[in-house]
Amino acid sequence: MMQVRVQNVAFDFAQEAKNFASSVQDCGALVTFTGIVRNNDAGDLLALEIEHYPVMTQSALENIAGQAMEKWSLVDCLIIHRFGRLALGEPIMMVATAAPHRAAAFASADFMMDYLKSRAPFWKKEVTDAGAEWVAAKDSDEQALSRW
Amino acid sequence: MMQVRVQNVAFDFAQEAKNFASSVQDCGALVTFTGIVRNNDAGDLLALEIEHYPVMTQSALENIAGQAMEKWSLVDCLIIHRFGRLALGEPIMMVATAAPHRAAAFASADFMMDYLKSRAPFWKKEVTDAGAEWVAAKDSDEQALSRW
Amino acid sequence: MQILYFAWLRERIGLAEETVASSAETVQDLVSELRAKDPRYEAAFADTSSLRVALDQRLAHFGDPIAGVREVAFFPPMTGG
Amino acid sequence: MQILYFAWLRERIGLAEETVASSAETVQDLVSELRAKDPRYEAAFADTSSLRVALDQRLAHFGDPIAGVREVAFFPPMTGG
Repeated sequence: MMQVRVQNVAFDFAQEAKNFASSVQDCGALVTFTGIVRNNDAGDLLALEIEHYPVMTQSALENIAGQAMEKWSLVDCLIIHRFGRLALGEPIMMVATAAPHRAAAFASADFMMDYLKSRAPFWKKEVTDAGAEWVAAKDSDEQALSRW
Repeated sequence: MMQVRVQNVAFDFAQEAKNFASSVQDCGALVTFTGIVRNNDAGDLLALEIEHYPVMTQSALENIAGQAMEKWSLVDCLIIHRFGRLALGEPIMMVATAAPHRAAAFASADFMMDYLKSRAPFWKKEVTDAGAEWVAAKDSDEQALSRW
Repeated sequence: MQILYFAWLRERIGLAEETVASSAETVQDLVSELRAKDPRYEAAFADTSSLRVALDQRLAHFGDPIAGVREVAFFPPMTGG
Repeated sequence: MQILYFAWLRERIGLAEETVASSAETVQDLVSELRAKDPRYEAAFADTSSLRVALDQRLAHFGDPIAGVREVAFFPPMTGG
């Protein structure tokens, strides 16, 4: 029930989705969201470096997952988030939700993503030939929280 | 680009998600929704039987997928929907969306599900020991379309 | 003109498909002709607000004209997904 | 009291972690003490509206009291997901 993993090593989101699905009972709707390292607008991204606050990360994510479980009476949910150096095309993180009906599965996954963006202690840095630059937080990400 | 499949045979949603993900380029966000045969409230469901209108189904789903592609400038999307007899716990259908950012991936998957529920020619019948009964459409499913 | 019935409509009428010669101008006119055929049709089409119609595989309205249409399908509200 | 810095704040200060003896009552008081230490701190903490703070691994506000707190972490707005 309710898994949260913070890890350096790569993961296979499809395998994780399969494991998650096989562990849930009485679930009519299953949603997964996967965030993937995408090239920047200039097209010269070499890698993404993700820093985090180890002691805090796990509990922040568990708090978000716990809120989602309760608010939408989920059957189960999962959060995986990587840190360290990630190559183009690699999964950064995923969330999965299982619920009796689709509205709860969608809304809870959306909620977890919004909170994870602005309330979990991760910081992204884009590495290019020209150097490395911290990704700026977007005002829209903070504003998205007012939806819930 | 944009796959729609209507089939009698079972599918592995995780394998389909993996294939979908590996076929897309420049995608930062990937959402999957999977609908699964769930027991009824009485707990005596033996199977679900899904009837459809073969000549119309494919084009109705392609129309929904095409609208999603255009409305959210998706990188790609996928719909798989089964018909025939399905056992408890089997996937009924799935949608997958790939977009540069998460808002588009979530909204387009949600949109496709809403349209698929009320605009694609499928009819579900619940088979129990007591007999078989057609599932009634919900007013809330029709009303959900007004969101888009 | 080919007429198709699905789900409980098919079961109540006892037929999945039939060929009908009709001079109906609209779907509603066609429904009236069908209802006159037989009590099963009359019962099945008693409340068209709980039915849907597709003309040549496209969702349509009961007031729509059917001139030139080759396939009319009647069915209950859809329950896919 | 242990103080942690993350992301660009860590880089500007040139330090990930340090132990500080402080009599500050609130986070804001602590920030004032830190700014007085060195121009790097002064620059890094120039605009606290662009910073976030956690007290013992829980997000907090700059006006919050820090009595009894063992670990204070300062960092820019988070960019996970």
